[in-house]
Amino acid sequence: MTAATVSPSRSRQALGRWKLPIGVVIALVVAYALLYGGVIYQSHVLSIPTTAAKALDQAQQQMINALTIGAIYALIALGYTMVYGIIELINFAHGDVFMCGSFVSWWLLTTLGFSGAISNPVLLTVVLILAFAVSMVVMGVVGVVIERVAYRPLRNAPRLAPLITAIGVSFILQNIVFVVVSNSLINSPQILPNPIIRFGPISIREINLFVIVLAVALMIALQAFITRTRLGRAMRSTAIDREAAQLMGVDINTTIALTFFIGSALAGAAGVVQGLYFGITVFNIGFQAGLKAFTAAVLGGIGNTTGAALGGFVIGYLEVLSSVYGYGQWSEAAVFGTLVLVLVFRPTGILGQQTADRA
Amino acid sequence: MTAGTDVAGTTTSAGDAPAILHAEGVTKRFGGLVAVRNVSFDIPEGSIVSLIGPNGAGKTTFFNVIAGLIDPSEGFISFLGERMVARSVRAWAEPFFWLAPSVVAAVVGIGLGSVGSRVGLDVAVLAAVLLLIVSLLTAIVRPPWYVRLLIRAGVFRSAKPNEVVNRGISRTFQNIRLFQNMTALENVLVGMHSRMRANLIDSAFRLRRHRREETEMREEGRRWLAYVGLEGRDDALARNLPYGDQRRLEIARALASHPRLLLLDEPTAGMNPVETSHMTALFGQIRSELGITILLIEHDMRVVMGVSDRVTVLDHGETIAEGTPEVVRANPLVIEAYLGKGAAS
Amino acid sequence: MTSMLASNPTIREARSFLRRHQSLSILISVGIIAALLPIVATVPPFSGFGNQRDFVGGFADAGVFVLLALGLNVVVGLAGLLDLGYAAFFAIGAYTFAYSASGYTGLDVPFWPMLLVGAFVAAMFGILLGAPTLRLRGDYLAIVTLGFGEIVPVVFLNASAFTNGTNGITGISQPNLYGLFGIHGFGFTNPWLYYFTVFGIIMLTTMILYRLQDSRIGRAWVAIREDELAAASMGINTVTTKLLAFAIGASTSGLAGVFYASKLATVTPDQFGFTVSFTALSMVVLGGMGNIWGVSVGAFVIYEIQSQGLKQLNNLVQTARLPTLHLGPVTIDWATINFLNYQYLLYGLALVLMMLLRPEGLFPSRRRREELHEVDIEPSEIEPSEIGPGALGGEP
Amino acid sequence: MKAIRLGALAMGSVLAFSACSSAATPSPSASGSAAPSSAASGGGLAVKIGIELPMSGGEAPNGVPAANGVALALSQIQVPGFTITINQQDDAVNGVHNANQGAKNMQTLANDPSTLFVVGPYNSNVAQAEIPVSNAAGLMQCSPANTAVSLTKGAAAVALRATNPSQIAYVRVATTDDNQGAGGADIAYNLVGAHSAYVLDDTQTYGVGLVAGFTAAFKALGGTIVGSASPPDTTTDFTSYVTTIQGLNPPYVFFGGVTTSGLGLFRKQMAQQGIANIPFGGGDGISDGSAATTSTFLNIAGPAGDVSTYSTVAAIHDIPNPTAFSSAYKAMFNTDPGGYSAPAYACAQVFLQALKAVGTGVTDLATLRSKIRAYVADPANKYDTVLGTVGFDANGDTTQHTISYYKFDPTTKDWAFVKQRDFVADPIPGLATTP
Repeated sequence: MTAATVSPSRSRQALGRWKLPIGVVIALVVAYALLYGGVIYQSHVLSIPTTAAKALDQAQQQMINALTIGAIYALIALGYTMVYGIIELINFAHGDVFMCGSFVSWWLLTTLGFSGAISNPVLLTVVLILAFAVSMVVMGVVGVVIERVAYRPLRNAPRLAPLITAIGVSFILQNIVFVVVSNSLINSPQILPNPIIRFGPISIREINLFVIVLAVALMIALQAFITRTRLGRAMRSTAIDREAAQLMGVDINTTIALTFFIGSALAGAAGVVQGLYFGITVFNIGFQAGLKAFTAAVLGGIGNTTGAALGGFVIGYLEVLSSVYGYGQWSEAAVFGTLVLVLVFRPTGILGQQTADRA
Repeated sequence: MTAGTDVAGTTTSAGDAPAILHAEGVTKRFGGLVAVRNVSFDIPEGSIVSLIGPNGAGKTTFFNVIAGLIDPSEGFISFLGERMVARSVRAWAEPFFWLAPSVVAAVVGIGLGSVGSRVGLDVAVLAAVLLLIVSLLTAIVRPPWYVRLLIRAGVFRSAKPNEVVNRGISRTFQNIRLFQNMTALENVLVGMHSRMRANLIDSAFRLRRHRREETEMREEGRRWLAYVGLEGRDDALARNLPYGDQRRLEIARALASHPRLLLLDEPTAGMNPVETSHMTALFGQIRSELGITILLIEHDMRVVMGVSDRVTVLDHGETIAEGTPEVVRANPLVIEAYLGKGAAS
Repeated sequence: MTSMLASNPTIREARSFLRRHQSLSILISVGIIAALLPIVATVPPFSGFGNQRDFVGGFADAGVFVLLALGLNVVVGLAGLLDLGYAAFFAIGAYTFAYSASGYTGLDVPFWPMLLVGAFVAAMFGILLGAPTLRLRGDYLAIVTLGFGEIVPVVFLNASAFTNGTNGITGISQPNLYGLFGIHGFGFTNPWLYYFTVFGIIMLTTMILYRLQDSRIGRAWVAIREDELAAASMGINTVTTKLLAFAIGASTSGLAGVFYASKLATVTPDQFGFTVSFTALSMVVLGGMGNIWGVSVGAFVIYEIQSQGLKQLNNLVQTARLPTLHLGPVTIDWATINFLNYQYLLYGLALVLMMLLRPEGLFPSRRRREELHEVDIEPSEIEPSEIGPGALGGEP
Repeated sequence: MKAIRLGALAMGSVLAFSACSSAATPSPSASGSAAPSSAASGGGLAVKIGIELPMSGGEAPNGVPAANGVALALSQIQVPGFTITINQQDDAVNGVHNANQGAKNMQTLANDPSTLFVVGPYNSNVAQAEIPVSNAAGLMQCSPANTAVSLTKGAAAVALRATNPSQIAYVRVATTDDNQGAGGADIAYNLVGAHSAYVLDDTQTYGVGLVAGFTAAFKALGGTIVGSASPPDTTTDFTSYVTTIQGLNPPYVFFGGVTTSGLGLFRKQMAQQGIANIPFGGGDGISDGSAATTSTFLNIAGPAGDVSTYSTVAAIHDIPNPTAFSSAYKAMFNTDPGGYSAPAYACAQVFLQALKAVGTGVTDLATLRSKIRAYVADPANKYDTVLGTVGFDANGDTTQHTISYYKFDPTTKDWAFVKQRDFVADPIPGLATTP
């Protein structure tokens, strides 16, 4: 069996049923504290007095920022980690699938003639569902096509071949959009109204809430699919041992295609979210986002969906943290520095099984 | 005893004959499954010892432990009286040794910078980078003093395959793992890698050491090919050799590193009786002519009975019998393991 | 079939002759090429694209990419490691020279020794990056190098205290022959000097790389690429060997960086983005991984296509005044197409098609052809958790 | 400069239109630029004017309108005794400006004896690579767009002229970032009345230089910088920066950078987090056209680009007869002028006047080239251009130090001219302005 597996149960095995939630809570608290420290630090450096209440408020808002961007990274990271888990391929094109997804939703919403927020809740819901459905399906299909055309023929070739192909595909997608659609930033309609919602002490904007909840929901759905359904089991068995799975009557090609479909669909969803949250898209957002998402996947333990989600949030948090402490221009360095350190001290990532690589 | 002494401690062979390799209570678990359970045995110098057992007995796992591919869960293996393979202790701590010096330098640098010494800062930054490079290289080359330092700090890292080879153990694989797209001679030359000394500079500028070594080694390589019966096939690609020859080439490649102990993993698997007998003859030859100790894995008892001095039988990861072939053959447990319950009676 | 060739006596003769007089033959052939190129530039149709000096200047720049490709070939082609942050070492080499020979630091170290220093510094950083990551599974290397390639420009951009930030370092001094052949500073107007310099560098690099390729180290690289586990079990320290490949690749890149910096006389962080790494990778892949001649030619051809071919294609199409096509809804007005915009698209397509149809590249190395066309699953390098009871094809 | 990606507009009347409108079809205008000009002037000595700009990929919107400006100038102005054609070079590689390509192009132009003058480049780091070449070759180049101070002033500039330290071979019609930064500070302190400000830069040459200029001037005026940040130009998520600013709640935010670095997005996210009321200022990098045009700052900032958004343009606003130029341009290329069409046109005018002045009777191209360089480099000479009267000081910087101020006008959804200020005639007290 390979270290890379789509099964979440292993991580539970490694951590114990309750360690994960507890760990998450502790991590949240620590993260919050660090942000608070950052705010205080800044006001100290700029010698602008601030009150504890104000600082707490700030830290909370920054936490929300981190969770939101983290959610987007997490959604992309899931696709990476699933594909890696099942065919051990770094699908460099995945980031650009995400980019295409954002363009699909942009195209849909603009052709439907929406530009700003939709006040009518019913219409809003319908449009949202439509946007996500279309973008996810289209991107899913694109993902399957990519796999069929570019990766399947190379399944038994040396490792290097599909990796290079993946890079090629990434550039093809990016430049098709660049040449055909737009070579600069374009507005994407933000159809969600943006009021502040309050839960007791916590106040959060609707868009942030929407993004976080949606991402978490999709992740839970994915977990359920992988662990509960027959196809999910097929995916896991394929990930663990392709030959054996084949012997057990699992249709490898379909399973792998399915994996690509789901992964790409999630990236498509992330694309829609990007449009709704930032209100812009551009042909080259895929590269950076994809890079960070993959870092997230490795960080969480490549092949481990829970880990990928976690990694996504960690990356998002690191970016926010670096800007909170006033070192925003170093955020990328911080992200990749962390990656290297994790690989040195815990090669299998946060939730991967602890096994040192030999040979 | 403390980790330090535990790690540092070497052992004397339990057996009466001088043991070249000594395994003590070796156990390997995978998750819940126990592949090898508490196996201890000795390989006397200059003998041919066979490790046999039905499929799933854990022979190959044990083999991989010796070869340094897997760390045992418990127990250890010492070679020539020196602990070679054992469960790694505090391996996670090692990276700290790489980072410590440069971190110190960096801290000093920040200190100097904060007191406004720009030059000091620059120098310290430079020092930090250089120190990091040096310590990383040390960690990879692992000079003795570094290993000793680690042991004193209670860090023990089990030998890696290449280190096992350098200590004088070489192996073949059950499923042939030649370098398929290299020629037969090149395969053997790779086998000699650990003995060759030419470094980057020598090779880049074709210095004498490189030239001498290359000619010598190619000469010797051809001799090895001839020894296993592959004369004249130097330039044949490994992938184009017939199955039997590939097996022989693997042995030649293993011998090329001048091992003291040769590990053969089912070397006759998939051979016809004629090839098998030739192969078996070769083992005897290697032992008698080259004085190389051999550990042989087989699940075909008939193969080993001819050549082996001692036979150890594994079943479900446990030693169920040990001794001379005759003794083992007579052992009801063995017969049962091979032929199933009731066969003994 | 190759074995047949190999066993064919005359060819073996030729091979062994080449092996014996390899360096000489490299010197001669590279020399001939260097002499021919400027002449080719003066004959139609090339003479129509620009005058000889322009071509020579272009060749000098192409030489930089040839060097990059040669170095990357060691990492990707020989050792089989995917390095996506290759431009970082290019940048490090360039900045090294910028520091040691510009008004920014006030130093003025001569160009020639700095070639070696730049190579050395780049190699050091190669080790710095490789040492912690080369112990890991191969794929991690791809992503870590990619990240590293992103970080290095960021560092040069943001560590303004050390690097003059986004303005970069200007006024870098040119190579100088101190009156040898009556030449002093190379200056900015004469491309010939740079042309010959870069070809000299390429000549030496090629020679050394060839020698390494069929040495103990070269064999170890190929062995690791073919079957890392078996290589380790034959006593090869896979980490140091891979690190060596990585460092040599980096040093070649650093060498190119030094030359580049002194030719351009200015370095800024945004010259060393991922596009450089990607271009170099395309060159190696298209040229034929593992084949020194192949990647050199590949690099040269691709660079010329990029700097000359596409432009000429534009002119051709626009002067040809092709009729506008109406394919149903799609309308293709040839005059509006700027082929320069399609460059990356072409690279991407080329990479994919190459891998699918002709993975050994346009100019394959014998070994790579064998390897990349085998259909059976090659023994994948051992994964940590792969070592189960009876891993390595043992019993379940 | 990396600046002014989509162009600072020299004329209020043209301000509404953006270079981006020609983005869709870069090459027809690019190729078209050569055709009419060669047809233009009558017989005589055949000479060339070089154009060295990014013409392909994402940067076509920067280079093409400028190149068209030159072509327009050649078609309108004749120099008796000379046939002037264009030697067109493109410094974009893979659609991104490339310093090495720029230097190579400059050598190509220098190697062509009939090329007497070069218009370009567009980006500062390309200029850094080209100035040593043009300086060594004695070929005068005129940049319509570079505003980085270090190109003409200070030790760095001297290093660029290493080959012939005494000889100026690079002039520009755009004024430098320190003046433009001063303009931004002037707006913040005097127009808005903010006595403290939060500054951001996009880590790129233009943004950093602009913020440096702003900071110096703002402090000279007596203001304080409450904080600063440098989000990389690849940033899409500015929320954390916005939140920080929200906490500090400064009376003014100045962001040095260009629309493609995400300034519009930043403004949009300020609104999203409910602090659009904080006045926002930027340089000509954001005055790239009305909200009606895709990909402009105002277009991306959306409704957020509200009444309190300001920008400056490193060029004079009141120029002689603005409409004539834009209509002539539209007539020739049936698209509206880009931000740098007029400055490029002005560069061409400089060349043509120089040619008129020194060209008569000279047949040796080398002499002609050096004469023209000397003429343009001479601070004594003044030129009557589309930008008004222009001259170059000892460093090659334009003597036109006028900065125009613009403010977002919610009714027209476009920039509206506020005022302009000449920072030589009317400098900020206590601030050492150029020259």
